[in-house]
This record gives sequence, C-alpha cells and structure tokens, in this order.
Amino acid sequence: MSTVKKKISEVDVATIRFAGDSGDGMQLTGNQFSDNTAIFGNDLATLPDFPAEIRAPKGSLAGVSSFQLQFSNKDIHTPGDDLDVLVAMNPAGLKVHLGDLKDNGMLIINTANFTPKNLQLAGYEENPLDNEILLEGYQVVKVDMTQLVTTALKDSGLSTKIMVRSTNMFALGLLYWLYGRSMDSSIEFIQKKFAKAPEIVDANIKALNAGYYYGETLEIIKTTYKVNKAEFKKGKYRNIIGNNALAFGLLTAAERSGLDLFYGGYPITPASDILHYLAQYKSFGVKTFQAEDEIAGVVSAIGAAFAGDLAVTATSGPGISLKSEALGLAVISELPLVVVNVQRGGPSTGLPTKTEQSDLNQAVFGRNGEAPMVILAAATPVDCFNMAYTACRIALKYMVPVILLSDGYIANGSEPWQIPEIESLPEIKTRVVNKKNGFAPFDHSNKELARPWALPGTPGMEHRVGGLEKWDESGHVSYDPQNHQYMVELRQKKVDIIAKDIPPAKVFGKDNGELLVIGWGGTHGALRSAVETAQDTGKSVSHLHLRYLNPLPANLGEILVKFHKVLIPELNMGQLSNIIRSKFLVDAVSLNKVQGKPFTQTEVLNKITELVEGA
Amino acid sequence: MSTVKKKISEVDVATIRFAGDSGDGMQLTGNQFSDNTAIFGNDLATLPDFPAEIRAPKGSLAGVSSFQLQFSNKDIHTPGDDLDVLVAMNPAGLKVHLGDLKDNGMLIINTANFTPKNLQLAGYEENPLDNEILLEGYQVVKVDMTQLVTTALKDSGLSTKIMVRSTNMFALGLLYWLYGRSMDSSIEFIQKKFAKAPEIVDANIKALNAGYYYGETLEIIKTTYKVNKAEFKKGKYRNIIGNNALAFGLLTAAERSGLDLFYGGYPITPASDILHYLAQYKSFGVKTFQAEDEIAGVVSAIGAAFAGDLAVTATSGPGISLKSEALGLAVISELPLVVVNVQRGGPSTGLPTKTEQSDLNQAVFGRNGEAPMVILAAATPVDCFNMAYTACRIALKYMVPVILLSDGYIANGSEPWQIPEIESLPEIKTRVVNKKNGFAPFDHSNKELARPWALPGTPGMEHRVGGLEKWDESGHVSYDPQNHQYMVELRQKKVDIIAKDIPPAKVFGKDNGELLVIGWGGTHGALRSAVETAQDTGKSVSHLHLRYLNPLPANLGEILVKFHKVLIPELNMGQLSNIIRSKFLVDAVSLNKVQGKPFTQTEVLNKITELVEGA
Amino acid sequence: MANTDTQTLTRQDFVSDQDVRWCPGCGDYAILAQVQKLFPDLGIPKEKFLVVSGIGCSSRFPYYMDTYGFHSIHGRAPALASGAKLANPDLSVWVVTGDGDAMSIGGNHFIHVIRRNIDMNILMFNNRIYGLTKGQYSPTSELGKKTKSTPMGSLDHPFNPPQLALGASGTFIARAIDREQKHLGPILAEASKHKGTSFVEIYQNCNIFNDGAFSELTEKETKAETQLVLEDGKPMLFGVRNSKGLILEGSKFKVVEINSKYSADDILVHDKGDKNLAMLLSEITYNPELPVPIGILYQESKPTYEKMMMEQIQESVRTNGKGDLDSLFFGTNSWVVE
Amino acid sequence: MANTDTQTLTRQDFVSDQDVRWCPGCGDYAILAQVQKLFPDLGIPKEKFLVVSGIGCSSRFPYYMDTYGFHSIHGRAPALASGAKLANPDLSVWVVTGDGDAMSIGGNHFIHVIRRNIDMNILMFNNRIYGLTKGQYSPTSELGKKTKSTPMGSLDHPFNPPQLALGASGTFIARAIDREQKHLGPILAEASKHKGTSFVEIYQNCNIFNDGAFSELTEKETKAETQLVLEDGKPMLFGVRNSKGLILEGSKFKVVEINSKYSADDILVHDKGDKNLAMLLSEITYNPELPVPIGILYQESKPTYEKMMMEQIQESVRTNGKGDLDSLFFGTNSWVVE
Ligand SMILES: Cc1ncc(C[n+]2csc(CCOP(=O)(O)OP(=O)(O)O)c2C)c(N)n1
Ligand SMILES: Cc1ncc(C[n+]2csc(CCOP(=O)(O)OP(=O)(O)O)c2C)c(N)n1
Ligand code: SF4
Ligand code: SF4
Ligand SMILES: [Mg+2]
Ligand SMILES: [Mg+2]
Repeated sequence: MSTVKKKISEVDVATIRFAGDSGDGMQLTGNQFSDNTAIFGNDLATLPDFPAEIRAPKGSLAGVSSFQLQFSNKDIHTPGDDLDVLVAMNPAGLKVHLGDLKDNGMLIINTANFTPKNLQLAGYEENPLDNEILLEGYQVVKVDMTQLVTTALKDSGLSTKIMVRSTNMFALGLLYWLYGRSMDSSIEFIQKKFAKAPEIVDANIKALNAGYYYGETLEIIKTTYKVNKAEFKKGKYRNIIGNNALAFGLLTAAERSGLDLFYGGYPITPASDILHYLAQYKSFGVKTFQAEDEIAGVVSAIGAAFAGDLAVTATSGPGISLKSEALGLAVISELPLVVVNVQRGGPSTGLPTKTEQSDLNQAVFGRNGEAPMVILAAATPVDCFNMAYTACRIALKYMVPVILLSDGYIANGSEPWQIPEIESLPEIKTRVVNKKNGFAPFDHSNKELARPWALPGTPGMEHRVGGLEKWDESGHVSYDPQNHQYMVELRQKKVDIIAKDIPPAKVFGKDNGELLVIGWGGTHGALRSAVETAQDTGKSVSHLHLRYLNPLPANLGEILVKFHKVLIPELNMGQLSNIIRSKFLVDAVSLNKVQGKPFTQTEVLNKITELVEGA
Repeated sequence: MSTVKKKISEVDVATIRFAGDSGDGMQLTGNQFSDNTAIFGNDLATLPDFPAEIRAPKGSLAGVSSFQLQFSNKDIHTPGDDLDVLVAMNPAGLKVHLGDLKDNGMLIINTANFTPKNLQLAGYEENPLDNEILLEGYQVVKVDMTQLVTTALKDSGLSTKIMVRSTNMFALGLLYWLYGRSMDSSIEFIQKKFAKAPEIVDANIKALNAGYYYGETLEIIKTTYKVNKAEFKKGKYRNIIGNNALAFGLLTAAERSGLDLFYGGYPITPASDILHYLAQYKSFGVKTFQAEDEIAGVVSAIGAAFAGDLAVTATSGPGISLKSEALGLAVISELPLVVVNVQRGGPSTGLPTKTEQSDLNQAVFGRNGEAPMVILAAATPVDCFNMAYTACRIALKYMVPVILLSDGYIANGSEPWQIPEIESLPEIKTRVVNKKNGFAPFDHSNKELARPWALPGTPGMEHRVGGLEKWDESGHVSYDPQNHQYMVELRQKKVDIIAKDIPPAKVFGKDNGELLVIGWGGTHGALRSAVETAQDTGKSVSHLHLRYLNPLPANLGEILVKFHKVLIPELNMGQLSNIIRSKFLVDAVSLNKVQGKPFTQTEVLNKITELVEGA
Repeated sequence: MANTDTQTLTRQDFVSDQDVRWCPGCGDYAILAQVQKLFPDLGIPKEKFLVVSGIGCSSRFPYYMDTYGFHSIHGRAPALASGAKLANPDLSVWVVTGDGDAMSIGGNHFIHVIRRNIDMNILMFNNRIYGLTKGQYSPTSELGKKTKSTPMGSLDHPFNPPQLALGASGTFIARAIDREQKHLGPILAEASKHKGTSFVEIYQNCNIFNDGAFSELTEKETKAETQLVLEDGKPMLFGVRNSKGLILEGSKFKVVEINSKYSADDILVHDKGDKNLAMLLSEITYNPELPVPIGILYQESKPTYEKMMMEQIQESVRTNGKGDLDSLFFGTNSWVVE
Repeated sequence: MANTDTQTLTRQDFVSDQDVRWCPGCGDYAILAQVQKLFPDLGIPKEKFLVVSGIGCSSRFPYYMDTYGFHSIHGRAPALASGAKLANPDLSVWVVTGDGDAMSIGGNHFIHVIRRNIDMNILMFNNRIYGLTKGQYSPTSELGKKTKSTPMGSLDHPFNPPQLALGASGTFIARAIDREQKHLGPILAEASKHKGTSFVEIYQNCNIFNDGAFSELTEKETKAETQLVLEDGKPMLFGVRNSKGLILEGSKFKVVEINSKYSADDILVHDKGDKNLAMLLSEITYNPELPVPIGILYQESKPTYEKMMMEQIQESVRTNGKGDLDSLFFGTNSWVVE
C-alpha cells in the first residue's frame, strides 16, 4: 500500500453520520468523534438515534443505530440537515440513511456486512454495492473494514468475535484521518474504559490506527478536510451531554444553596441517566433513592423537601402522569421541589427512545383542581445546566414546585460547554427560618409570597401541612368558602409574580416586522438556524425562544403586537400555540411535527418562506 | 293546645333549608322533603351540603350540615338563592345560615339545642334567641322540638338518646304541615328503612306526626303555603339524585347494547355512590370490582373493555390524576371506556365534599403525549342519566375512551325525572366483529374511524394491542416517523369527527345580541335562571350550555360571532374560557368562583348586568 | 441524643391546638392518647418527631399531635416518610395509616419500605373498613362482608397484615388493640426503639361503620379466651387465669388445657426471633378456633437503609475527597480557550 | 371445554408473525419456546388464550404469541388481566412480567390479585435487573449490587418473591429456571391447571446486564448441588446422584449426606399443601449454604374471585328475577303524570 499525499480543503462546517447495527457501537463512535471535535475547538451539535430494543434484531431496519454530528468554525445550533459524510456499517444502515446524504457527499461503506442475509433483512433485492444508479452522484468508499481489522489483529490471540468488535474504531480512525484530527482523546478513552483488559485496549487502538492509516492509502479520496477552530470566549470548556449538564445544574444549586441534594425517582428512558449521573456524586453528599415507582419517587422527594433537602425527581411523560396527584400536594403544601420531564414520544408508552415536545399541556394543565406550577424548558444540552440551576433557585426562593422540561433530543445530544465560575452564578436564597417569634407556617407576608421553611428538628416551629385546603397564615385545615377562593388566587399569584424575576423575552433579529417565530425547548437550534438563514436572505423574520413557559415573560404581549404574523413550530400538535392564542388572542400559525425526530432547519425555513414574502 | 284555622297562601315558588349538626339527620330530612315534593308534583332542585368529617365536632360551625331545596309550580333550575324558610336545629346552624334568610322569611328554631355549650361552640357570646335585633324582620318560630318529641315518645320504652334521634322527623312533619303535604311517602320510607326495628318505626312516625300537628297549634304562624303542581309532560316520574341517574344511564346503555357492564373503581367522595348503586344491580349482570386503587380501577376496566364488556370507571379529581397514565393507554389502544369524574374542590385533596369545576383542564390536557379524549359534561342531576348513556354510546360506536364530567353539586342534588321509554333512546352500536376475512385489528376504514372490536374468545381474530405506537391497520409496533404523525392525527380525527354526531349548540334566547353567557356542567341551572331573569328585564342576553366539550359542537364558532360579548362563568379560574379563547380568538370574559359552592343566580345576574346595558 | 428539654416534656406538650374530629366513641381516640402519653418518655426532643399520614379517618392523626406533621395523600405516607427520613436521619418518624391507606392503595409503598428497612414506625389502624369514605369494605375485611360497595358480601380473601409484612421481609411486626391501652403503650415504645421499619397493626373499632369488629377480643367476658398475649421467652398461655396454652402439632397449633396432662412447661415458648414461628402465629389471624396473638410477633436486626446510605456517602468522601465542582466539571475531555 | 380444534393445535399455531426482539442469548427465548410448546397441549382452544404483560424486555412476550394479547403499561398487567378475566371468565389468562414490572412498580397489583385469587397464571421472569432500561438494580437484586443506578452497591434488602406471594396469601407458588426446560414445561402446565392465581417465578438470565446471575444454578458442574427439585410427596434430595438431603432441625434446614447415618427415608418429604414448609423453603432463596428450591413450593385450593362473582350474579337473578329497567326505575317515590 502506498501513501498518497492528499489535498487539504478548508470548510466552514461539516455534517457526518455514523450508521450501523445497534451492535456495531455507533453511539460510542459518535460520542468519541464529538468529544474529539470539541477538544479540537469546533462548535458542534449532535443527534444520537437508537432503537427502543436493547439489541434490536441484528441487521434489521428496526435495529439501525445512528449518530449524527455537525461541527463548524462558527456558532452552530443543530446537528445539520443533509450529510457530508455517511458511514454505513451495514445494508440496513445504508437503506435507512442514504436519502439524507448530500449530492456528491461521501459514502463510506463497510462491505463486510453486505452478506445475502443482511441484504435481505434490509430489504434489498440486489446488492446496492453493485447498483451504480443508486450510488451515482456520491463519492463511494467501499472498505472491508472487518477484514482489515482482523488482519491488523491477527497476532493478538483474540477470537474473531472479539476482534470484529473493534471495527467501529476502524471507522472512527478513518474519519479522524479525513478531518485531520489527533486521536489522543480516543486513545485515552480506550485506555481508561478497558483498563482491566489490556489486550482489548491494544486491539481497539490498533483498529483505530488501522483506520487512520488506511485513509492515506485510499486513492478514491483525493481531499481531506479541515474545519478550523471556532471562536470561543476565553475560558474552560468541555463537551457535555444534556442529561449530564442537567445533573450538574442540580448539583451546583445544591452546593450554592448549602443544601443536600435528594433525588427520588424511578428509571425511565430518556431520563434514567440523570439518576445514573447523580448516583456518582456521593462525595457531594448527594442522596439518590431509586424508588419503587414514580409516585414514590416524587412523594419521597416531597418528604425530603419538607425535611430540608433540595428535592428533585426526574422522569419522562408516563412518569409525570403517575406523579400528577402528588404534584398537586406539592403545590398546596407550598414546598420547593424540582420535577424534570425529559420528554419522549407519546401518548402512553408511545415511542420511548424518540424525542417529542408533547408534554407541555400536561405540565401546565395536568393536575386536578387549580394547581398552577412554574414551568421552565431547556433549549440545548448546555442550557440544561442553566435551567436546572434556575429551577432550583426559583423553587427555593418562592417555595414552589417547578417543572423543568427537557426532551430526548437535548438530553442525549451534546455540545461544547463553557464551564462557569461557580461564584458568578446567581445567588440562591432559601426560606429556612428558625426565629420562633411570629412564626406561622403559611405566612405569605413578603413580596415573593413565599412561606417560611421551618425544618423538622427546629425547636418551637412544630407545624402540620397537607393536601386539604388551609387557612392563610396558620395553615390549619379550612373549608371556608372565601378563604378557598383567596388561597386559589394566592397560589396563582405565587407563580405569576415570578415573571418579575425572569429575564424579559428577547427577540433575535429586529423587534418588529413581518413574522415572529416563537419556539421553546429543544427546537431552539433548528428554529434559530432557519431564522438566521431567512434573515440572511433578507426576510423580515425574527426569532423568540421561550425558556419560561409559566409564567411567560412579562413583556411577551408587547412583542407580539409588533409582528404581523406569528409562527409557532412545535414537536407536538400545537400546545404552546394554544396557550399563546388563548392569552394574547393572536392568530398564531402552527407548524407541527410528531415523528419522533427534531425539526430540520429546512422544514422550518420552508414554512417561514411560505408565510413571508422574500425580499 | 288548641288548633287554629290557618289561611292558605298560594305561592309559585319556595326555598327552604334544613340546617343543623351533622348528627341531626339533616340530609335524610332534606331528601325526604324532596321526594315528597316531587311526588306531590312540584318541580324542584336541591343542594345538600355537609362537612368532610364523618362526624364533625358536635355543635361546631365546621360540623353544620344543611340541605336546601327550591320547589315551584314552574320549571326551575336551581335550589334558590335566598330562603323563605330556614330550619335551624342548633346555634351553629343558625350562625352559618341566617344570613341567607329573606327579609320576613320564616325562621324555625329547635330551642333545645341552644345550650351554653352549643352557643359557645357556635361562637355566640349571647343567646341569639334573646337578641331581638338579630331576629328582627323574620317570622321566628321557637320550638323546643326535642322536648316535644320526648314527650310524644315517653311511653315508647326507648332511651332518651334514641328518642332524641327522631327530632328531625318532628321538623320534617312541621314543614309538611307548613306546605300542606301528605306524609305518606315518609311514613312508607320509615317503615322500610327500619323494618327490622318496629319500635324505631313507631318513634319516627310519632315524631313526624307530632311535628305536623304541632303546626296547627302554632299561633305565630298565621298562614300556611301551597305551591301548586308544576306542569309536567305526561309520563312516569320519580325524583332522582345525580349519581343515581348516572348509574342508571350506564346500566341502560349496557342493556341497550346487550353488553355486560363492568365497573372497576376505587371509592372516593363524591363518586363512591356510583359504585354503591351499581353494586345493587347484580341481577342485571353488572360486575362491580372494588379495586386496590384508582389505577387498578381504570386498568381493570381497560382489560374488561378488551375482553368485551361495557367498561366504566368513576372517580373524582385525585383519582383522575392517578388514572392519567392508563387513559393514554386507552387512547392508543382505541378501546371503548367510560371514565366518570365527579369533580370536587381541588387542588390535591382540597375540599373533598365541596363542589367545583376545576378538572376540565385535566380532562382535556392531562395526559402525556398527544392523547385526545372525548369529553362530555352533565348539566343537572337528571342529565347525568342522558350523558352517561351518551358517553357509552359514543365510546362503543367510535371505539374511544370518553370522559364524563359531573360534579359534587349535581351528583348529590336531585330533581324530578321523567323516566324514559327505554326503546325511545338512541340505538347503541358496537364494533364487535367475527368475520375473519379482511380482519385487521387497527382497520379504520369506516366513516367513524372506529377499529373493529375483536373479542378474545373469537376464533381467528387473535391480535395484540398495547401502549407503543402502532401501524395503522395491522396494529404492529412501529417507530416509523411518518406513521407516528399519521396515527397522532388519526387519533385526533377520531375525536373531531364526533362533532357530526352530537347535537348542534342551541342558544337559549335570541341567537344574536349583546351578550352570550356560555356555561358547562352543573352551573347550568344558575346560569339559565340568571339569563331568564335578565331577559325578563329586557336585556339582550342569551345562554348557551355546552354538554359536549371535546369535540365542541361544530356550529359554536358561528354562534359566537353573533354576539358582542361573551361571558363564561365557571366554578374554576377560567378553564373553558381558556379553550374558547384559544380556539375562536374571542375575548371572552370570565366569572370565576372557587368557594366549594355553586353560583347563586344573583352572582351571575350581577355580572350580566355589569356587562350589558339595561333596556 | 436526648437533650435537656426531653426531661421536662409532658403529654400536654404533644397535644395540638386542633379540635379532634373523630366520631364520638371512635377507637382512634385511645390510640392518640397512648401516643401522646408515650412520646414524652422516649427521650427524644419534641422537635425531632415527625408524624406522617395518608388519607382516612386515622390519617387525621398528625393534626392532633403538636409535632412536625404531614397529612399527605392516600396511600403514600411510607414513601413520604422515607424521603423525610433520608433527608434527615435524625428524626423520629411515625407513620399513621389505615387498613385502606396502607394495604389497599398504599400496598406497594408499604411492602417496599418494609423491605428497605428504613427506620420508622408504622402504626396501621385496622378497623377493617373504609371509615372516611363512609363504609366500603377494605382489604382486611373478612370474606363475605356486607358493605355499601358489597351488598351481597365481599369476594376478596382478606390480607393477613402481619403475614404480608413478613412476606415483605419485615424486621419488626407487632399487633395491638385500641382498647388494650396498657398493652398498646409498651408495644409502641418497643417499636420506637427498634432500628428499622416497625410495623404495628392496631385493631381499632369504627363504631359507625364496623362497630364491634373486634368486640370478641375486647369485651371483658371473652377477651381472656380470645387474646393470646405474646411475650418473648414466655409460654403462650391464655384463658381465664392462664388456664390454656398452645402447643404445636406438626405445623398446626393446638389449644390445650393446663391440667394434669399439660403443665405450663409443655406450652410453646414465644421466640420473637423465630421467623417460622412468626409465620405460624400470623396464620391464625382469622382462625376462630384459636386465640388472636397480640404483642411482638417477630423482630430481627438488619442494617437500615439510611445508615448504609450515610456510610456510602462517608466512604465516598473518604475515597474521593469532599466533592469539588470545579474538578468534577473540568475533568477529562475538557480544554481551555485562552 | 376443549373443542375439536384443540386436537390439532401445534406449537406453530402459537408463533406469531413478529420478529422476536430480545438480545441473542437472552433467557427469554427459552421460556417463550416452552410456552409455545405447552399451549397446544392444554386442551384449550387457541382463541381462548389471553397473554397480558406490563413493560420490560420480558413484557414483549405477547407480541410473539399468536394469541390474544395485551402489552399494557408498566406494572399494571395483573390489574388488566383481572378485568379481562372478570369480563370473560372463560379465557385462559396468562400474565408475563419482570421482576421490576411485578415487584417494583407493580407490587400492589401483584399482591392484590394473589389475595383475590383470580384465576390466572403469572409468569415472572426474574433476571434480578431492569433489562429494558439498560441495567438498574431491581427489587430482587442482591444487597450491594453494583449497577448504573447504584455504583457503590444497592442498599435495599431484596424481596424474596415466593415469600412475598405467600405473605399475600398465594394459592400456587412455584419456581423454575429458563434453562431447565424439562422442568419448566410441567410446572407451567400445573400452573395452568390450578384454579386461582398461580405465581411462577422463573429465573432468567439477562446476558447483557446481569449475565450469570443464576449460573451456579444452571451450570452443569454445580447445578446438582445447588438445585433442590421439589416434588410433592417426595424426599428433598439433591446433589450428584441424589447424595444429599435436607432435614429440619427446629425451624432450620440442615444438609445431610445420604450414607449409613442418614438414608433417603430420613429426609424431609415435600408437602406442597404445608404453608409452613413453604415459608421455610422460601426463606432459603438467598442462602448460599443451602440449595435453591425449584418446583411447586405451595399449593392450596380456595374459591376464585370470578367464580364467587358469577355465583352472586346468579343468586341475585334467582332472588330478584332477571333485572328489569322499567321496574327498577319506576320503583318507590315515583308517580305518573297523566
Ligand atoms: C387518591 C384517592 N383515592 C381515594 C380517596 C378516598 N379515600 C379517602 S380515605 C379512603 C379509605 C380510608 O380507609 P382507611 O385507610 O381504612 O382509613 P379509615 O378511614 O378507616 O381510618 C378513601 C378510599 C382519596 N382521598 N384519594
Ligand atoms: C411508568 C413507567 N415507568 C418506567 C418505565 C421504564 N421501564 C420500562 S421497563 C422497566 C423495568 C424493566 O425491568 P423488569 O420488569 O425486570 O423487566 P426486564 O426488562 O428485566 O425483563 C422500566 C423501569 C416505563 N415504561 N413506564
Ligand atoms: S367513621 Fe369510624 S373510623 Fe372514622 S372517625 Fe368515625 S368511628 Fe372513627
Ligand atoms: S437486556 Fe437482558 S433481559 Fe433484555 S433482552 Fe437483552 S438479555 Fe434479555
Ligand atoms: Mg379503615
Ligand atoms: Mg428484570
């Protein structure tokens, strides 16, 4: 094999996707490439996608697992729409993903898996590798990766089965080569992960190298690419996955408030990782309690809140359903509690591993009686940190339960995170009291309408709380008609006044014009990119992203009237739209998608174009 | 004692209230008077009100139990605002209720209970019986009922404690006399109820008589009253309580559809009586299953629905919270199910024995994912029959779960019911199939979009359902993006098309004008009365009552645009209002009351007057 | 742990300012009185008591205790108490619940807290009926019970509460009776001392909806014959002047008269550490031929959940040092932009 | 009840058209195979089978059976199956569930259906892990188990499934092992025949998240020593060539060698009707010194809920006549307007 000197082409942005069987290690490969990209200094966004089954039928279309990544020397917001590079490790991966590859995009195929059986499982009647029409217009790189790996490892003494497992490292190495990367981060990772099995470390590093050096011999690839570093503010950085950022946010709030973090919850995809992360922070005094079900999860958290911990529970939609009764209890007993919903496709069990934004209605309205709750939503993986921190801050300052909405897309996606100076974060105030004089458990005489937090163990402050309606101040059970009206209104006011404590809504772009695109949650990136593109082509479009859904920012009404049209794209059937329409009586247009996938920038852009005259 | 001949005054309408300690038997007394009134031939409406405690502290304000009743020779809709007659059995009853007595109204007091202890418990510093200012302007009838009863029973051989228990019958007898009634219905009732204790039958009848004949000796009452029969259409009638009517509705639907009725539920006030009624209908083949909790209640019903019964669960707000997850399962598995929510005061445990309408939001929005459900609401006690029947009809015809909202007020209230001819009720169609050919479990190819109901036990139709997203037709699990979008929209459409099967909204009054008052559920009577009164004074006001909340009647939009203003009075903070505003972008005004009590006619009328210029 | 305060505490310190709202004659009063009498004697400062309940007549209990209290939602008290205890293991946590609250809607939390052995005391007021919702049968109502919801009689075999607790691997399982005040108090004291989840089933008369459910056990005329008062290490004697006793034949109990044939020495001796015996004793809950055991049926020592949790936290601090956010965040895969 | 169809049913009739989506090597395959093999032999027409599950890897079971099936929501299968059985008592109802599904979130329905003794067969695939959510510990994981959610080891004492079922007054309690196919099949057949709730705990290997959890019980080299195969009326022998047996000392089991001192006749004989023995047997679930009992631990005959329900309905019809709406509605307190 002779090494051919390649041209290096500088590009601003690249989108690549690894696709293969669930057993092929695509998630790990993608995450490795992401971390490497982040450390290298690009901005990036990721989109992992995997089947609900632990090991879906090998080779089947349902069993395809993929990982997409966009990286750039500029600020980017999405994992990209169309692909520059598609790595297809098997026929099913090719079948599912080929359609997303750009014209003239690079298609890297592991030919080893194109066996008759796999072809049949993928529903190919003939071998696509032989189908020139199908592959026409792409730069096709056919490699028998498996063969090359087993050859590279033939002296390792490992079984073929084990050797083959390193094939994903070959693909990774090849991509590192293609983008001119150092492989250090992955070598370090391999060494750590398999520390107990040096022969596996060896095999993986060898496969990685084999892939890398194979690139140089490849005639068909004439150019390698370089995406220069993006400009980042000075500071410390790391790449971070949304659920990890969320766990960090909670932990930081606990440290800042001087409270112990109590997490009560029950595993459910895609929220379980929050528990997994927190369980590792025992040295911070974190208490994780894997409860018998979601009800016990939230109720134990309510107990912990009463007893003085920073109490948190996290789940996904079906779990929120089960928690609804207890959330009413948290509302009426006015306790600080953070409830995270990492949304997934519904209804019912729905599409457990896919993303959706269809639990907003439930967050706002899903409890018996008038039980208003504060509702926040994170916009990106990194934003999960900020909003988790903020959720804790609000819960503790106002003595209220807070719902934080995340979703499968940002929970599993990653992006570079500038690690904050802890001291620079807003202060967290608690309502802990120990002055006996004038103590009344439901005293609301302060501008936050927060009742005092008198912790069991504090002498002289013994008191009782519960789910029955209670007198203002004393907290005694009350069936008094006027008092009930008063308390219902008070609980609403407790939420409403928080509007003063949150940043005003800020429009991206001009603060008036033809069209305002409003979004919330994990669609932030797609909407922002689409609006940016539309603005670049001179369209009168602005973007407003809502992180605070209840209360809404106080200035939202003023903003709305300055636009002729309002578009609200959501991964649901129009839930925020319904709220905005009802509150502001504006004829907001919806763009709804419920396909278990995030918006592409193009989908949003098309709708914008439909609504706005070009300029 | 000499009998004085009284004048008989004919009146169109009367409102009376019995009030006393929870131990005084006020509910029974009120129900007896109601039944008697109904049999006599008046139209009537009732309002029972009792504390949450089984036996609240004797003599306390919190322990007061009351029963209000309006009856008339005309069509009436509410239990009345101000009272013509107040029967106060103790000081606490007087204290709580005196304010509602009309000027010159009749105040009948059982003086026996005005002991220093009871006065103190009621918070009276001096005995109100001696307070001329307080009692001025009323016709006060002070009677030592207890004494008179024990005297009447002195030869009964019963203990004083037992004798005293009949005091409520004395009060009842006195009121029968006051309104010139026959006592037969109560005598019959007593004979039945205490059939096993003849001495108690005797005591109660004696007390009843004593009260009746005591009236004749009363100098202070110069006039008795007569409310003539109302005009009713020809037919069979009975007086009926809302929960009983609801149970009858379900039972009738089961008989009409030829299915067995399966009820799975867990006791909760104010829904428990539905279970109690149904448990008595075993001879109709009704199966009642008192489950371990609300979740098992609804889930067992889903199982029964799958296996071919007409499946029902009933609960109140906290129970709906617990059922939310399973309701999503019912939606996605497209099974016929009727879910009754007899609403009470919330949030959380709230005000368990008081009425409210604050679970509409939860009914519409309270599930994870996009999980639309059909929602109906009963307007009056009798309407509980119709709407329960309709809920079953829709569930079975469209293969969908249906929520029926009732509330504490209509559930416990009663009114005369014209017993329908069973055959005259709309036919109930089921989707039961047994033709193997072309069977697909999620075949929606009919205009109702109803899938076939293939019951376990039917050969050749074996199939699986569940909570994961499924392919249209085959029902196989599917993660396909487009199919998910299709199915989400299909499930919405299944609800929407029902708009064609429900009566169009009908305006009471002119179908255009200044103000349209929209209501739903148990406020029907108060709103109708208020609008009637406003119309009588020439105001341009109409009333629209919604029994169908999802889907809304197809013609609602057309109606709304014909009015300048829209007023939506609700016993919540504006839940229907929110929906109407969002859907029709009309600036509906809310009148909100959350006091555990129904609207008075006056409250609604005042708001109407505020919004509409008089004529 | 007792502070000086605990020296001067009296019953009155635990009486709250709320009117007690049970029906006159309800068995709940007697239990309340015993608890209020017991608390001052436990050597625990008043502010460290936390009483948690669900929903039911019995669950109004916290309002009447001048301690920290939580009247939560139906069936969830054990879960709420678990969270509170883990948040502050220093608290003396008491759960008050009913047969419906604990064994119907709350059955899952009940068995799980017992399995975890979190240190708390669960007092289940068993009146074999739903009181607060006015008289439906409960999971401890006898088969065939006629109630509002079962006019022809219930169809469910009842739970046997101590047996369910045993099945869930309970470490302290006892039974007492509302009207046996002298017996109830000490049992509650033992429950309080036990480290782990103590379960005390308290037979309680609901004189409105299930009056006399336990009258055979509580009436002067019959109680000597119907109660078997268990004492650890003592023979299982009962009857007027302890004239009878239990012996085991295979795995069945038999009642024998103490006479020339059998002396007190022949009688089975209670061993509260013997799980098998506990199982046998729990089995005779509903057996009309045999007396009903009261007292501590079973006790065993097992590490508590909260203790192990605190140990893990300490161990983690020992191994990794007290957690530091900066070094956690800026771990591997991080970089600096200058 | 068998119809002619049942004569010709084969295994293939119960294989659905869906791809089986468990990990290669998962123990679930073996159980599926046994069930598909068993159903044709039960004499029940194919259309009368209903398989209900919750959520978990195991709970995908119904998709693979060509019968009526319901893949419900997490933990709720016993409640759903109860409703279905009461709606149509003619069905043969099978619940397939996991250790998390049945004993964690579903614990309450589990104990209640058992208490009610509704006729159904509950197969709990116990892999002592949450499979579908990728490896958290479950209520049957051993104390100290290191998993994703318990990196330093779990703190909960595990449930002992047969004991929990006993505590809930179960009437059929058995245990089997995925890999012991010849044993599993007949146990399932017995469960099917039992009138009432049959509970079969099936040890199942999750080769991805808890591989080898039961390897001592299933490996050729050790299994003779570690399995105690219970047979009613037979002595409790085990070991290679049945060289060992169990005897009872007090209420503790002791292993003895069959030799001159002990013959097979000295060995304790299994009696599946002896609840006390069942308790003792369930107690050795987690005891490394003793073999693990498999087979039917306990069986008892008790009336089923659905049978009593149907009887009440019939009795009510007998007493009151078949219900008639007109006379019900137009009862007392009614009148006619002419
Ligand atoms: C979620 C929910 N379901 C049902 C109820 C109604 N409810 C309140 S207490 C109770 C049962 C009470 O029985 P038990 O626990 O035995 O207590 P007791 O009143 O007998 O002391 C029920 C069904 C409720 N409050 N919340
Ligand atoms: C309400 C709800 N909570 C949580 C989950 C997530 N979940 C699915 S299966 C499962 C546990 C599975 O464990 P097990 O029952 O032992 O089944 P296995 O996968 O091991 O067969 C969990 C927590 C869910 N689907 N629904
Ligand atoms: S209903 Fe029964 S349990 Fe409840 S307070 Fe009254 S007597 Fe006690
Ligand atoms: S994760 Fe475990 S239990 Fe689930 S299918 Fe795979 S091997 Fe089986
Ligand atoms: Mg009870
Ligand atoms: Mg498992």
